[in-house]
Amino acid sequence: MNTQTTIAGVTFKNPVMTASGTFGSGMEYEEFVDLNRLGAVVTKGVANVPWPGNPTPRVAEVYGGMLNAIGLQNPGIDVFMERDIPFLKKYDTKIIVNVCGKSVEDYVDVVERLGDEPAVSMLEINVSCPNVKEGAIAFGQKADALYNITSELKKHAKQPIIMKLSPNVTDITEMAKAAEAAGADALSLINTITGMKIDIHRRKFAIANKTGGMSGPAIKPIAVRMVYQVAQAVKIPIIGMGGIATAEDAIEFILAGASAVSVGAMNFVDPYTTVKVVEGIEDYMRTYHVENLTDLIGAVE
Amino acid sequence: MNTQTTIAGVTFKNPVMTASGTFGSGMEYEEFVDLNRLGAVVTKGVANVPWPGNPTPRVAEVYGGMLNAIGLQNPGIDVFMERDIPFLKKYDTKIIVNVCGKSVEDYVDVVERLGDEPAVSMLEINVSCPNVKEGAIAFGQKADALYNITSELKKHAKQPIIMKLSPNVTDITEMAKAAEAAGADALSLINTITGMKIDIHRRKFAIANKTGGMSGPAIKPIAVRMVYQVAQAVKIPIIGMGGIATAEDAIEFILAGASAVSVGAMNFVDPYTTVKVVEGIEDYMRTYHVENLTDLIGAVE
Amino acid sequence: MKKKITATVLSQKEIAPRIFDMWIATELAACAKAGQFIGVYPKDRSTLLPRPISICQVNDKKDALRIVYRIAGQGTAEFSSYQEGDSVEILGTLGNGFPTEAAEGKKVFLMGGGIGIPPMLELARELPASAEKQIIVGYRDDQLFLKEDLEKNGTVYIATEDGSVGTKGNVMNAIEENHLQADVIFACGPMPMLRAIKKYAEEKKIKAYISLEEHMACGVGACLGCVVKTKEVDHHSHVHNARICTDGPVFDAEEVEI
Amino acid sequence: MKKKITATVLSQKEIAPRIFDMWIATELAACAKAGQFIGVYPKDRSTLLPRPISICQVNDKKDALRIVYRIAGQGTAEFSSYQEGDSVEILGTLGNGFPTEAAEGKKVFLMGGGIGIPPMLELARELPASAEKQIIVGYRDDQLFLKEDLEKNGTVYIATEDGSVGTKGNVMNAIEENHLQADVIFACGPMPMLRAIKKYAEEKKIKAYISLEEHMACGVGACLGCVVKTKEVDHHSHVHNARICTDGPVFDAEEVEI
Ligand SMILES: Cc1cc2nc3c(=O)[nH]c(=O)nc-3n(C[C@H](O)[C@H](O)[C@H](O)COP(=O)(O)OP(=O)(O)OC[C@H]3O[C@@H](n4cnc5c(N)ncnc54)[C@H](O)[C@@H]3O)c2cc1C
Ligand SMILES: Cc1cc2nc3c(=O)[nH]c(=O)nc-3n(C[C@H](O)[C@H](O)[C@H](O)COP(=O)(O)OP(=O)(O)OC[C@H]3O[C@@H](n4cnc5c(N)ncnc54)[C@H](O)[C@@H]3O)c2cc1C
Ligand SMILES: Cc1cc2nc3c(=O)[nH]c(=O)nc-3n(C[C@H](O)[C@H](O)[C@H](O)COP(=O)(O)O)c2cc1C
Ligand SMILES: Cc1cc2nc3c(=O)[nH]c(=O)nc-3n(C[C@H](O)[C@H](O)[C@H](O)COP(=O)(O)O)c2cc1C
Ligand code: FES
Ligand code: FES
Repeated sequence: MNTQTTIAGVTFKNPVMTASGTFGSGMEYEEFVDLNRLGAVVTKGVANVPWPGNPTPRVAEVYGGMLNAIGLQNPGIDVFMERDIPFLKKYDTKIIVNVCGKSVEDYVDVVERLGDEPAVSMLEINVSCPNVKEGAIAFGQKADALYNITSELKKHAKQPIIMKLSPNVTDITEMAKAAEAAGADALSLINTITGMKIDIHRRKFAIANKTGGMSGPAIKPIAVRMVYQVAQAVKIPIIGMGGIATAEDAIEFILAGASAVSVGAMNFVDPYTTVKVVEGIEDYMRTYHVENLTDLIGAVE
Repeated sequence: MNTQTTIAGVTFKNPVMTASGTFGSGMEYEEFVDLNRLGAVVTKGVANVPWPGNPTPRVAEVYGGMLNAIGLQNPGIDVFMERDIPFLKKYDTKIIVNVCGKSVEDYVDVVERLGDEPAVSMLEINVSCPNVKEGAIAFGQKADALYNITSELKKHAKQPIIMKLSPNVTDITEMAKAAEAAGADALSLINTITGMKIDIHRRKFAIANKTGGMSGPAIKPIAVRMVYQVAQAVKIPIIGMGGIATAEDAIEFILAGASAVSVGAMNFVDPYTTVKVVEGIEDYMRTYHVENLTDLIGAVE
Repeated sequence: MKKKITATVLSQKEIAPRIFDMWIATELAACAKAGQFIGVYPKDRSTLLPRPISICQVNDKKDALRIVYRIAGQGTAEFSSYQEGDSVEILGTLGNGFPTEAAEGKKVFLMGGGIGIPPMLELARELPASAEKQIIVGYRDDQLFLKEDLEKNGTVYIATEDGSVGTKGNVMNAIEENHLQADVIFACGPMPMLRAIKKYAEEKKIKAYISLEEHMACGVGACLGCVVKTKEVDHHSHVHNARICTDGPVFDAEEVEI
Repeated sequence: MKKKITATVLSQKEIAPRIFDMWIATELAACAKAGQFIGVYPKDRSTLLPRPISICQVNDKKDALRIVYRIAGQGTAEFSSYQEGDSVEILGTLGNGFPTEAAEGKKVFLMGGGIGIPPMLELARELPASAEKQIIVGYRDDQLFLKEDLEKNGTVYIATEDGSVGTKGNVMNAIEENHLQADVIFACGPMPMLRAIKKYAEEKKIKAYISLEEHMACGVGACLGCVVKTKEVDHHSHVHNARICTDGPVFDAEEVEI
């Protein structure tokens, strides 16, 4: 049985990754999860300088999921390179760094810095965070803006780049095609869906930012649909995510066309989720006599 | 205490309606619910001729909700006028007829036929059903197409028209503004969000149509967000829906800016939901000493 | 009159691997009939829709219902954990039921396959005394759930897929092997079995009433989720698509295209 | 070492209207300390996140934890239905806890307001014998939950909003009315109370350790959901935003901007 999967020339021991922003840089989950068991750790978004993020409350629970408006609080690339990368290097897992910015220059800055670090296998470009006012999301909601930033980053990136798509669009395939045309090596989807919760007793927004990005099991059917649509529309590999709680969920994404999957909000609900998903995928492959994980990719009829 | 709400000159005894397609024409729920208690019955979509709908399976359960791809099966306007309207006229509730079509002419046809029936208070135009291949949804995903069909229907409609918006768009306010500019009297949102479910054991789509429209509590935060955004963007009244299960949910929509609300998929989960929502809104108004329901509309801070 | 009510579990036991037998006390039993079903609601709110489960038996006092179900997923797994005294929300009674009067003075087949067997028990109990009841049931293996109950209500013929008991094969093989004959058929089971029965009845020119399954949302005829293609225009939508939950689940085999 | 484990309910009772007192058997008790909290997971899967609840008491054998909580919404309502023998999933132990060594040989205020009272009990138990414990607690009315337990561990002063017992008003009024003094303060309660204490401690130039609350997702420092503004750059994100769940919930009042 071979659970390996390859994306843009990088081979992962299994298809299970952590969704950016839900696992820190692995440090906080080291107590729960043997990081060596993971296909990859995808880190929290990092910018060229520290970002303070949004005011609190930043998180709220909703039916079958949660809203967040962290606003990409992060220590900036300097601290990240000094602290988080060395930490992750200790483990036998791939490192994918999620990159955020407010302008193309911000992104280029970070991408160039990371180019010097061979331990980083791939870069995931977050152009789809709905919680940051300036820039960012605009790149993820307009096909031409996405094309431009992707091709610009490709000029500077030493590692393969994954463009992370926003689900808050009319036609996700249009975005996927623009990223592919601009040279993206892979796509990841979905980022959170913009939502809102109102406390009816206080008549106030549950999140200080008014809106927050929705994640968790509630969004899974939307995410699976988008992964399927994108898999039909482009040739580059896809990392699927959105509400994955179990191996069954992960397999659903893989059958829909994902070459790998990420576990996000469910880490908060059960810190052992990632490893359980790894084991459950193996069980499924054993039960159905699947020799290679890659045979499952896009295998829905 | 006054629970009345007025939309485009039509006054409803309370803001609680049934979401199109989830309540038939009331006949099937008559055994459970005293229809006189409802603000309005919004009927299943009706076309100019009978529509057979999609192949089965047409429904599937998902976390906190369901997918459907009924495909607007309906008996056509003739049977509807002869059977459903006379049935509904027996009750002291407003009648809103949901209209579907494949071309502008189809819609005009139905709208004109309904113009002869004074018992029908308003028409809700479904330009957002994601489960019908031809036409329909295109009107709901392109602002200019929405503008055109809205202004065309306004030329023919005797009753006020409500344009029902699709959530499957990048910017719902753009659609709302187009409908308003074209003369729509009100808006209703949201229709279902396109989703997918895969049966991993059979490796087949759970819905014959592959994709289905997602509804139920899982989509509520997305719906509330869109109602809020639209309420900020236009002046015409909004009927809010998407996952309403309780009076608390209904009030959340009203605080976000809805003048009325519809209960959809939750009718299937508890056939008494509508009446419970009516009663719960009264309780809330009593608890917080709200004299007029209209004081709550858009009252979130 | 359909209602959603809270019923009480009277007893529950596993009568075959992953097959559970539950009695519930409910006023809905008063008007329940063979071939009808109830919608059973899971309590876990991540899963919302009612699960359609056939009525397997109505007690003599008509204040309790028996259901027999297989664990198929999250909902039925939850139900199987209920114990005496637990509450359970149900919607019912739903569907049309079998036209038992069609059996008056006739030689009858009651055919059940797998988890389609349970409704045959109440049917056997309700069929007129004048009917000659031949109960033909198909199992996977030697886990013959409900066999004793059925035997009290007619002559039972068994088919098993693995040949461990009775005829090796399915219910059609059992008819053949036992040279059975009937004037009218009532059946419930998997689609291939129902298709075979429809064909058989057409060839023999006898009536067959078959109970169909489809994924449902409302269970009461409102959502149009659960349709089956019909030969004639259906009375509701006028488009050759009848609703299994309300126009069925029992149909004259001639009338449906399966 | 943090863990998510299944614990067993030992007892549960309502000790004031909508306030529940639950003992659970868990290995997490072995390293639990005052001011730490656990995440309690509702079973109903429509609601997924753990509920942060303070440790109110650790038993002497260190194999059970006591929590005291108010029904605030869906999760706590579910918890209140648990009975002896039920299982409950918990994550813990979380947070830093109170720096009890800071009380060595000092006159101490232990100040708790409303549902911030419970952690004061374990704190009173853990403070060094050399500390002089003045426990000042504020209630809404005469429902003085945990009063007897607290009295076993120090001198208790009471304030009630409605004036029914002790000082009418809040914990600050109780200090004034009783002319109390301290060298160090430990406190947990609503934000206005903590703000008042921070101000009081600054004026008196004494140390105050306050336990903060914020909506949380992960509880382990990964999501950055639960931050509080800090005077100095925080060590994790370097942006004056410390994580309440891991860097707190207890902070030196001087260090946070509330
Ligand atoms: C009229 C009718 C009568 C039935 N009677 C019985 C019976 O007596 N005993 C029995 O064991 N089973 C019966 N079934 C099948 C039973 O409804 C399903 O096994 C059950 O709904 C599965 O639910 P789950 O939550 O365990 O599975 P899941 O797969 O988790 O269910 C997910 C969703 O799919 C639906 N679903 C899954 N399988 C079916 C199915 N075969 N038919 C309809 N909906 C399905 C569920 O209701 C639910 O909405 C009947 C079905 C119908 C339509
Ligand atoms: C460190 C810490 C210790 C706490 N200790 C106690 C205690 O000992 N006793 C007690 O009664 N309460 C305590 N609380 C508050 C308790 O966490 C909330 O009352 C509880 O989470 C409400 O959950 P619910 O499902 O009943 O309410 P809901 O309103 O349904 O909860 C919805 C969501 O909001 C979160 N939430 C709601 N209120 C709060 C709150 N005040 N703080 C943080 N999250 C909240 C919930 O965790 C959940 O994610 C503590 C909070 C924190 C942060
Ligand atoms: C608290 C939180 C923080 C997140 N931060 C980031 C981030 O920094 N960069 C990013 O690209 N996505 C971020 N995301 C989005 C997730 O990576 C993921 O795309 C999304 O949550 C859907 O997956 P899920 O439903 O499994 O959580 C964040 C999500 C959550 C819940
Ligand atoms: C089974 C089903 C059928 C529907 N049919 C229609 C329809 O005919 N016309 C329409 O405008 N919307 C239709 N809808 C959408 C609902 O009216 C509503 O917009 C949507 O379901 C969101 O509300 P809910 O989450 O409360 O169900 C249908 C929804 C369901 C679940
Ligand atoms: S399940 Fe809704 S019509 Fe049959
Ligand atoms: S709750 Fe996630 S960092 Fe504190």
